[in-house]
Amino acid sequence: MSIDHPAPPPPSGPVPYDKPLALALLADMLRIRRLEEKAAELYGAGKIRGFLHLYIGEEAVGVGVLHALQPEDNIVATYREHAHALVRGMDMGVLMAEMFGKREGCARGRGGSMHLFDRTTRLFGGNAIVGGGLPLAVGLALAAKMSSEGSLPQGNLLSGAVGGAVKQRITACFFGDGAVAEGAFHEAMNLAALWQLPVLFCCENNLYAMGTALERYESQTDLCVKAASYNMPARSVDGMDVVAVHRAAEDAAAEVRSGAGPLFLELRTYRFRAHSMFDAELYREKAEIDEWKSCGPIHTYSGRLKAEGKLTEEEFLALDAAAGAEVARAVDFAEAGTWEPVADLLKDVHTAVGAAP
Amino acid sequence: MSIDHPAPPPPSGPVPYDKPLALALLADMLRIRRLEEKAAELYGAGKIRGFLHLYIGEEAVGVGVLHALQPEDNIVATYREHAHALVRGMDMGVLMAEMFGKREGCARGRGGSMHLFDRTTRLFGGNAIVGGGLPLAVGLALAAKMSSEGSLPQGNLLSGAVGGAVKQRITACFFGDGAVAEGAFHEAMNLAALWQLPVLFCCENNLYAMGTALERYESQTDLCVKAASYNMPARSVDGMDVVAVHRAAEDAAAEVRSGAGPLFLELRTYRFRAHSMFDAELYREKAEIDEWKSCGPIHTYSGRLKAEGKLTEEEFLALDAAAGAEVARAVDFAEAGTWEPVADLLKDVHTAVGAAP
Amino acid sequence: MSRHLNYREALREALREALTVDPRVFLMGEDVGRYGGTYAVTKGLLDEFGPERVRDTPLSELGFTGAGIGAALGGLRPVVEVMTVNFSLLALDQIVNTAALYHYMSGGQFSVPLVIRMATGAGRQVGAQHSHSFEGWYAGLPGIKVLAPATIEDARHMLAPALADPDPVLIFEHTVLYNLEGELADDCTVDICSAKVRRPGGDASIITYGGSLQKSLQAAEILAGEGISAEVVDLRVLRPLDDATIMASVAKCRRAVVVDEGWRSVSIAAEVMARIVEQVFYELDAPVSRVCTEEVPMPYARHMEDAALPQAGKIVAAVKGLFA
Amino acid sequence: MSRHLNYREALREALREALTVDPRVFLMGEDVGRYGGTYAVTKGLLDEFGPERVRDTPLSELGFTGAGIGAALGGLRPVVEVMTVNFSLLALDQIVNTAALYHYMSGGQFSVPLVIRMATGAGRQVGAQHSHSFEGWYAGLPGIKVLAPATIEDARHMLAPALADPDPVLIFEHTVLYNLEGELADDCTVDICSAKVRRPGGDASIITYGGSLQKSLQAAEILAGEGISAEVVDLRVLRPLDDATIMASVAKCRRAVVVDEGWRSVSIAAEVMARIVEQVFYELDAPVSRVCTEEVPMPYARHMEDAALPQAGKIVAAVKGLFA
Ligand SMILES: Cc1ncc(C[n+]2csc(CCOP(=O)(O)OP(=O)(O)O)c2C)c(N)n1
Ligand SMILES: Cc1ncc(C[n+]2csc(CCOP(=O)(O)OP(=O)(O)O)c2C)c(N)n1
Ligand SMILES: [Mg+2]
Ligand SMILES: [Mg+2]
Repeated sequence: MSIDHPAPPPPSGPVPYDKPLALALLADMLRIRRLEEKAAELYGAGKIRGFLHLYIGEEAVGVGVLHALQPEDNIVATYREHAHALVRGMDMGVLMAEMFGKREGCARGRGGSMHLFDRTTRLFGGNAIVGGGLPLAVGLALAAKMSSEGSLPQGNLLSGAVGGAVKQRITACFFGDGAVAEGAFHEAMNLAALWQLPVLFCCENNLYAMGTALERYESQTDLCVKAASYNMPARSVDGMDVVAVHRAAEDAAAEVRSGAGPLFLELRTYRFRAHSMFDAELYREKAEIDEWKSCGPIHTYSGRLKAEGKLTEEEFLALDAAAGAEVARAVDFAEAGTWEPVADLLKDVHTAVGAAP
Repeated sequence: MSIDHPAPPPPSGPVPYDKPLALALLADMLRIRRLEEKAAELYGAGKIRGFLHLYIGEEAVGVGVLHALQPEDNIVATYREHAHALVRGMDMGVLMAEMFGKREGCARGRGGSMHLFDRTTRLFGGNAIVGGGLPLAVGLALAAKMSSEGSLPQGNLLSGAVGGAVKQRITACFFGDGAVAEGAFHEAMNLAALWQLPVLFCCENNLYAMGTALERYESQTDLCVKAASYNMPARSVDGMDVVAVHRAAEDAAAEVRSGAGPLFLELRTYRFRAHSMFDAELYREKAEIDEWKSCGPIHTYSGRLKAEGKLTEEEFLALDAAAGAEVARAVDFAEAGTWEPVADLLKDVHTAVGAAP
Repeated sequence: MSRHLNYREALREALREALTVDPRVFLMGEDVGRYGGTYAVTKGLLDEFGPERVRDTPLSELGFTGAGIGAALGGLRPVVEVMTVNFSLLALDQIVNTAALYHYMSGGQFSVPLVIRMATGAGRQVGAQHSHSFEGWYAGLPGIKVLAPATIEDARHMLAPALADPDPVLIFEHTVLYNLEGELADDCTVDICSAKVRRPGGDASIITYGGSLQKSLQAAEILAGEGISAEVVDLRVLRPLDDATIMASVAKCRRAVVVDEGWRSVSIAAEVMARIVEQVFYELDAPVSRVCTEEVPMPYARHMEDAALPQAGKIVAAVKGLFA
Repeated sequence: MSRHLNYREALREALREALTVDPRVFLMGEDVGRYGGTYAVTKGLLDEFGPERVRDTPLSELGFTGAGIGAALGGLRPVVEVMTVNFSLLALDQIVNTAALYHYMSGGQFSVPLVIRMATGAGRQVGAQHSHSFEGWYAGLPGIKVLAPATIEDARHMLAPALADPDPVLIFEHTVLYNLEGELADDCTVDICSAKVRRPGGDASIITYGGSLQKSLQAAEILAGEGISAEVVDLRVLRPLDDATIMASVAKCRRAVVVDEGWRSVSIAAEVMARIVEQVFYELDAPVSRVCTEEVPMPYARHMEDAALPQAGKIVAAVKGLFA
């Protein structure tokens, strides 16, 4: 049986990190995996509703990139953003409560799975319009650039100054391969490159936009060529390898932060699950999924760590158990959560007068 | 004084055409020039109103491309489309009447200068939304391709079969450099390339979008690189040279007609007049305009023809006089035209029942 | 004779019939082919008609909607699917500035025989960006027609006249209706110009459309139990509105409530109310009232979404309010 | 003390002041800089404030409007100019799906203190694609505010409170007003929450806004000559509507005409009529009526454009119709 999209060889080679970082990356991938497996189960049980998009298979991308960023950086994500919220530091219980629609959720239960927001970690959504986050990221970067260049008092910016010294805040914008076809992508890329804004464009290329494979909707499937058409540097990275992603993201973030302008990272990955909970997966072969699963980001990475002696099976099991326990606590928290009173329906349509925007 | 956008060297070299074609190209450029000079005057006199965009300086582009096309081809143009309507075969009187807002105009006076339409010559507007014509052209080409491939009876298509044999109809889509920044450009380019549609994309790059110079709004000013990012072949042509434009367009049209998919032509030109009648031209140097005028398409071309002995001064004057006389007749026709009765205001909001669409 | 089927199947049958009887018809949209349609409406049609006639598109709402307009101008009969009305905002420029204006602006030379289908509405907890009801905006546009099939019959039979129409026709399918089941008479035909009384009554008119029809019928049933005979008018066609049917009902009942899932302000409900005032003011025994969606971005949580939307209970209360 | 200036100058002064007093404010849009603004509103500001604060953008309405939202979220106070409301359709997705929903959808965490200015309306023979009045669509959107300055005073003073507002505010400037001249009192201030009676009267309310205010005042003048005292209410704020001022006028006059340059169906006029019915039905001595633009794409020819638009004559006739 021929496979439309062959998987890359499983990632290999040394892991150039000390143990704490090496395990932190693994731990976060496990946390995402366990959280989402649970979410799928809870969807079946009717606890989570609406659209639910899982990141399973793509963990190396979010974990690798987000570990390369600073707390003051901005994050813009899509409807497939549990990983981003979690790694960025959102409490898992708060995340789960949001998916339950509870008042204790990050958005008081108003957003749900697709609309996770977190002011403290500068997560600007959770956008369910494909491509919709790209212009937003450009604007966030413009604000950061204008303020870091001193034309503006840093203190005026959301959440205050970035440390004491003027330090460039960058904006990481995550979006899928499907978004590349949208006009919003084109307009945002041009603006960012034209104005040399500190945006790190992170294209999570999982080769499909819902049921349509990349080559069936893009006339040019090499997405780095797209970046070139905006005079923007671009790199393609094996998104199944958390080490490759993390290193590429560190380099890229440093360049962007240095004022070199925006940069485009193509992170080649694969979604192991259906697009959402309504997808019969008529459009791809089981064999293709299986082949990609064989280079799954968690087991290949943990295998490498073990081979290098940086991880024991006990440590792995402990991390996994911790993730499982965290998920269980999160579910308990969400279950114990409360429903926003119906009387509050109209609250927050507008910003309350006197609130600091 | 330094000039932001230096003009190319004036076009030179032999004109590889027999006399009738050589003079036809000149005659059409003169017709456009005289028509538009008159239009500017009539605008001042209040006979023409609304927005009026002149093509003066860019004549070689429209004339060169349109002479390379067939009557069965589709044309999609912008608000700067007097040339396209005229060269395509619209009667100058009808065109002028439209600009006067008279019932005898091509669109009964409803469209005005920006919205010239002509069913018989397959001119699909006259679109005043920058980039708006691009998706339309893709669809027209899709219809042409689906019917030429025999899946559809040709007779069903607008204005009937193309000759006896099945022959590929192509769609020439004109748009400005400014349109390249619009999402519509990106989406249309991708669709045309993905589906290998017979579209000839004709970018009239006059280096400015209103008052904003290309390098001030595009991060990548080589527009052919943009086409590459859709896997589409592209060529850049001296749009001040009607010979270069015509030859490039002939080759391009033949390729597109042969089924090779879409093609992108960048036609580098310059507008000698203001963007519209409301433009104070604060954004460019007079010296720059003068430099470009020195390689103006009409006098350089007529100079070459004279040098080759293909044109005498008398012939030139005769062609110019004929253009002038045609303009005078057109003005008379428009003046003698009638006003659409106010009672017809609501006519044609919908297609009359029974009309063949 | 009649058959039992659901709304989704009825839509699919209509599409299959159109593809079969007219070689100019083709479908185009995101995931209409291999995926089988987001709401499974087009499932199976790719296998039956092939990729030329059932075209998956890139995520380019503006581009492929515009391409549909061009294809219509070029002599085809495209049926463009925009996944939901929310995403149609990205295509709006082409729908307004090209499709709707084209015939008039060209002095009657060109027509755009295009059909655009889209899902609309809330009720499935899909949040603020996926739960809009913008059909009211479209209903205000000269040059197009706007349909809102709310029954199996309309789902099955509105497409053919829409395709026969020489101008752009937009069809809004409320997502909660896809699983609606019902009987379809073999010999039924429908028009795309009239409103229809779905339940006759004499005391109050409930004027509605789309996803609110079932709720209105429930409300009428409840009201009947309380001795109020409500007449339910299904607008069906949101542009042009069938004033005659609306006014006949209101003039008869002398009281009316308009039910519309759009946000209250500047809504179809407002328009119907304005027309009632213009045309049958002196027949009214009480102010016309309306039940619309509360003016909030749609919340995700079920109870909040329920609270934001029109519901049978609110309709009942509004009708009773007419007698206060 | 007062000064004489025109609407365009008043807008420019407001922008200059905003740029001067708040370093977070910047302007962004097509040709706002070097060209001097399509309608010359921003002329000179580039020289005064430099290219960082007066930013020319590519032709990318969706992109730069979205960037404005992002910049607002990032702590700046952008004033985005969309050249005309027609082109705002290209940016609508960002305005609706991001700007308007953001505060609510994020559970109140983030606000979008963005101002978007755009030109609207017809009357200059610029044809079907450049003559729309879509402010009614925006007026139906929860999460934003919509202003329509129709006087020199409002042109000069609405911007500051709009910028002070923590949420998105859209400002619609009717193109025929740019050359309007008038006196501006030195000490005047305005709010962005109330409608205003521009001419008091007692027999009929004429409720209007934007480009139709002058026509309504002319109509009132003509009517006065014929013994009918019309009160002209300028809505000023299209969202949220100031029901109290509207209803006070209608309750007093007992008759009302709504004048709105939008197309008739599903318009602001319809909304005002619906609210009048809901709130002061029993005070009415005649059905409310409206004068709107005819439902056609705007024709180019002057006499046809005139015929399509609301005019003083039509308003006079409508008011007299209330007494028939
Ligand atoms: C503008 C818009 N069009 C369509 C959709 C429906 N939709 C949601 S996700 C999706 C696929 C997006 O694919 P991609 O960008 O590759 O991201 P992935 O889901 O693969 O992570 C589609 C079509 C949408 N949400 N927004
Ligand atoms: C979508 C849109 N945005 C803005 C405008 C206003 N506008 C009209 S022409 C023009 C400049 C277009 O430049 P270009 O595409 O280079 O064509 P040119 O006028 O130079 O021929 C602009 C900004 C418009 N008509 N449509
Ligand atoms: Mg994808
Ligand atoms: Mg140009």
